[in-house]
Amino acid sequence: MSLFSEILQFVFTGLTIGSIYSMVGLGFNIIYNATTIINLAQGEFVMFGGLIMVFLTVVLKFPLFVGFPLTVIVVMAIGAVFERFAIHPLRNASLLTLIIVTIAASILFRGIAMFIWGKDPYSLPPFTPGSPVMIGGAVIMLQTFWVLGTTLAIVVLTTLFFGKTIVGKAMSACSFNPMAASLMGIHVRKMILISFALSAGLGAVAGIVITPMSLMDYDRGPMLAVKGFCAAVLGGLGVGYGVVLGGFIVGLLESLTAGLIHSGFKDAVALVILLFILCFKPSGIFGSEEVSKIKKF
Amino acid sequence: MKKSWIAFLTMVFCVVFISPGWAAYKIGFVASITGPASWLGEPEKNTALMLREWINAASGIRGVPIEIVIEDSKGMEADAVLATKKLIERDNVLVVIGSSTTGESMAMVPICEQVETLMISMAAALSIVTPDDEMKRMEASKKPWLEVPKKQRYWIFKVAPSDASAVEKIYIYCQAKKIKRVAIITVSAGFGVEGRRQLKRLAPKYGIEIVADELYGPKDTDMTAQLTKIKASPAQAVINWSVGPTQVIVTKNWSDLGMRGKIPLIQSHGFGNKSNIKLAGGAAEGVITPLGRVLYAEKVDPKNPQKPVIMKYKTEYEKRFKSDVSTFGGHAYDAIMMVADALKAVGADKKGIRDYLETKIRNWPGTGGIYNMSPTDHTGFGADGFEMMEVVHGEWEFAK
Amino acid sequence: MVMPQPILETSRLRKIFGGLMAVVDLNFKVMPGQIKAIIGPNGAGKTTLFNIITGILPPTGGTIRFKGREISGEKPHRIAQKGISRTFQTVELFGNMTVLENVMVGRHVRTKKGLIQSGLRLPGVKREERLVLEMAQEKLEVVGLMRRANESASGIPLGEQKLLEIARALATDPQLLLLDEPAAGLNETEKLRIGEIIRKIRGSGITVLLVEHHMDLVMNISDEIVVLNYGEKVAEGTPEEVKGDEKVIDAYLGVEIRYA
Amino acid sequence: MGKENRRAVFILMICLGIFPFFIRSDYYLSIMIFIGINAIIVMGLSLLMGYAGQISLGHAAFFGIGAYCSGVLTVKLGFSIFTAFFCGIFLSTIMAMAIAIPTLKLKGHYLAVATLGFGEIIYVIFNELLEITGGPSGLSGIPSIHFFGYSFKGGWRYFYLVWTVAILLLIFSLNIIHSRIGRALRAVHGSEVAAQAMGVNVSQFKIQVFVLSAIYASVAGTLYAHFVTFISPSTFSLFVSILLLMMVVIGGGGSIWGALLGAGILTVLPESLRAFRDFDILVYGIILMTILLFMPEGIFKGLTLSLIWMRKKW
Repeated sequence: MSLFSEILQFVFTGLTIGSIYSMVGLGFNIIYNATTIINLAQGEFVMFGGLIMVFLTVVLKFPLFVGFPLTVIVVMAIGAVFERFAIHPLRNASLLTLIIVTIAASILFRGIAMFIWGKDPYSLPPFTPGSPVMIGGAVIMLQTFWVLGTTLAIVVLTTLFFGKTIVGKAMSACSFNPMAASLMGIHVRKMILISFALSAGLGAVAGIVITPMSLMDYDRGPMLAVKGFCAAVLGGLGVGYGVVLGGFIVGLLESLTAGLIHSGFKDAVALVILLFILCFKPSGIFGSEEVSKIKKF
Repeated sequence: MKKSWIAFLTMVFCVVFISPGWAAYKIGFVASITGPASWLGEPEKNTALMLREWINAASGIRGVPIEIVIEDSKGMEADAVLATKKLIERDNVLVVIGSSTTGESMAMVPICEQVETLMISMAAALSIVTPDDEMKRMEASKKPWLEVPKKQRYWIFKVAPSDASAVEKIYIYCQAKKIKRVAIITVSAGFGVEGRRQLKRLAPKYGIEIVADELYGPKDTDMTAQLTKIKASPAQAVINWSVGPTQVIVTKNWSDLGMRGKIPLIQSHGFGNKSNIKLAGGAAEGVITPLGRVLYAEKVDPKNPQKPVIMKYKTEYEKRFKSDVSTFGGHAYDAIMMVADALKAVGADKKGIRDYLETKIRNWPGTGGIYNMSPTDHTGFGADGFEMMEVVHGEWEFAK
Repeated sequence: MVMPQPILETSRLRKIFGGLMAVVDLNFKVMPGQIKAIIGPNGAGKTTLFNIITGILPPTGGTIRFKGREISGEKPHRIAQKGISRTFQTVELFGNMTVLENVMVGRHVRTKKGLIQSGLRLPGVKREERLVLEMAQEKLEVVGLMRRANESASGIPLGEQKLLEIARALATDPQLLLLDEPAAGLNETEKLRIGEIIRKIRGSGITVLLVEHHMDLVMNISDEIVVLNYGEKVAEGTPEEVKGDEKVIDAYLGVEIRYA
Repeated sequence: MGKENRRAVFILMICLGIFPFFIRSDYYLSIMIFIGINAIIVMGLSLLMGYAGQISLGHAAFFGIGAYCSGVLTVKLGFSIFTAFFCGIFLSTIMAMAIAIPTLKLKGHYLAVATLGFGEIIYVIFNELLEITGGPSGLSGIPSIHFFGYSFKGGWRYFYLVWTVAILLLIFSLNIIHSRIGRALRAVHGSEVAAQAMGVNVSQFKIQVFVLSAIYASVAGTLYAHFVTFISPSTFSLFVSILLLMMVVIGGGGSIWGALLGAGILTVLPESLRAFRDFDILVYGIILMTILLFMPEGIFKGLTLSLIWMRKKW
């Protein structure tokens, strides 16, 4: 195996992991854009996505194309319920309290998941059966294409949603100045609800596509949330494409460090670079200083 | 009149204060039931529940029922400390069994030593039962392989095989297969680090060279990068050392990278759970691993004294909990049954139970192996507890 | 006659926001003991000027001298230490603290017990604390807010909040006090009282630089007036001179008079 | 420190002083010791968050630095506990400055991530420096504290040691809050521009308080290491940082007393949920949510408000 194909392999691995971080990061970003809340229960949406998909397709034997959207809808409902019963009643509390609420929610979600599914990990069959493909000496699993393709589709869809649709534009207006937004006739309450549902849905998609590769268990959420959060901040919270690229950067850094330097340091290297970048560009690589100043947090 | 009052009060006093003493033999049981090591704690807890029923259904020990007080240490040392103290102080247990992981067990050791209570750990590290200065002496020793400890902690025993035993079993297998260069890939958490240390220590003794040494985190979701490096190395086999979902991911990645048939994957004894094979789908085919006999009880030679024990445990456990038996639950089985035997012989005597374990557990067939405890060995068995097994059509078969 | 050194002097001071010139090559002087007013229509750059002088915004170009020393570009807390204090157009009180505590914060810059000394409550700390308290009460007397001392600062009426800001600024022992629209939103009696207080402050030897929209108040108490329009100085002089200046009437007073 | 605070500290001291005379159980004393250790860190965090308005997701790292300094220096290098203790404080101070100075210009989420990153790096270091820290399998055989020939082994002695330190730091914190520095910090919270215009050097105080809170955590780390006598990295992970943060918020961000309460409640709660065994995580989550939903400003504020309400009513 040549060095080239090795590096190619690392790059593909990095892109796959990075896709997941991107999707989790995008989930953070949507809620952040609408409310400036960092939803630390984002990882649990991913977990729910994976486990509900297992339940629907493996236990109930639903076909993939039914199970997929159904899972996303169920998790979106969870996100909406969470917003209605935990975030909405506290709309006047401090931001920190709201963030702690999301932590409490993540604990609660894990409790519920453990209650339903127990502690064992679950697996899904790959979406398309078949042996891996070789590209330039690197081995690429078919599921990798699903992950990358899904991420791409999500990025395109969210960009269109926030750039082109009225609801999307209205949503970003909410965080800058909820008062002004409501004076402009934007239904802020509804926007926040939608943002939670959307980001829950995004999490669910991420969970569904990675479960065939890396299994899913009730305790998987927090780590994904932390990585996704780092990715989002690295790329620049508030900037959709920045967050996505941030995810890929963290993923690539991790896999390249693991492959080329020392696998024990892979988490540390990504973080050191993150700290370094934050020192010089406090609002993230693609973030805008002006925007971060306007935000209250 | 007065006398009858005194008699009555004495009776009440006896009932209230003395009765708990003979009402049941209390055994404390600490396991990582929730948290990052819950896959260890879960079968251990199940086993404890099941054994309590068994023993009490057979009218207890010496006619006295046993009570197993189960506590969750959540994978955190501070919780293990509190759980142990609660068991000793509030529940007045005779023996503490636990916990599931090395870290938690290490945090419990000083407490049990201080109150002179027998502790039986279900974790693997030799340092649990070996005093610190003895460990230091062994580590300082220049011999290329692991020194054997000369003393053990007086009150502490363990029932899980030391990692070194599994490593030795693997290396003996490698020697037989003429494998001289291996790659190792380990998780950077307690189990993996200890395994990695033993793998490196013992390699020279068996004439084996480690040509790649890779690591990953306990919550990682992909190890392709590390395995790619190994694939490019001159390794003849790859040894993975981890527990939980990561070992399944390693298996899948190994299979996806097309390493089957070229660089065989040898898993640690942590792979000993049938659900791992199922989770890996077809990817686990050809994986080789040292396993305790409880996992393939049906295939064990009927002449082996372990056979009746493991057959009964396996069938009952699988019937009761509708899930596959694991070696970890077996550790709980061995610990509780040893204590039950000791109670049968000596009754509620803390020191007596300890002495019984150290002197009377000889050729004692358990699920993990045939135990031979002694003042210099509080584990009781070594590499002989394992057989090398291979996954063939989703089943364990003796590796050829 | 030798001219005394000006207490504050700007030369070619300028501030540009993006493409917008907020302050354009501004030269003006404040003499010690003066009450000087800056007037001009909304958006003339008055508050920006204050923010530059107190170091909250860095100037784009030019210099500011305080007592002959350059202070442009210094950090706000350093400038406060040197003896410039201010109030804010939009009241910036510490709403989470009492009226008295607000004034005590003003004393911060003249006290110096550090974290460790305070934490250990060394002997000097208690003495200093007592002095701070006395000083704060004194300043509250000056503006007549002593009876509100233990109320929450956010709970008192706007007029009194304005006075509280002045008391707080006085607590820093300033040599130059910048007042940003002290009379905005006040009724006639309150306005008169503020005028008196400003005179009293000047009487105690503090130079006052004032931004104000109420012309009667400005004309009444100021020694000199600077008129700004679009960041540029249009006129400077005594109230009488400024009143007579045609450019001023054009740019500002005309409008004001027409709508008054 | 006002009159009320002085009285409250006095009452707390008496309650704690007589506690071991009534409760002899080592188990309950251990819970109290853990509360004390957590309270020390949470008080520091409360100063940082409630007063200086900064969020740290990396305080478990300082907790760990204190613990590992004590552990490694006493076990591997034979230092005295005293020296090791101060080495821990020294190292934490240096680390805190190194992280505080460059990250000070960060605010909100970015600061949170920077501290999170720092915490994770320290965590990786604890894991990877096998020869020094023992890696993930931990470091055992840490001696119990004794000075002047007096051993602090045994529940009630250690209880008094931990709570003496905690009370001293409580008084120290209260003094700071009621000094010019506390006022300045609260002023920054009220209006940062006005505070600056009043001569408050905002960044200097932020650094100072960050360092102070790191020292608190380091002190707690030493006390932890010598109590449990075994340490491993998992005790100092991100999730511990988050738990500590939660103690501050549950107790009530803007008050040191709230911090004490938060540390107490979140340490006792999991213990009292032991009966639920597998489902404790579920019950724990529900309780946390309920507290946050009904007392969003923390239990301390919530209790105070309901006390006032009750007094009015009756």
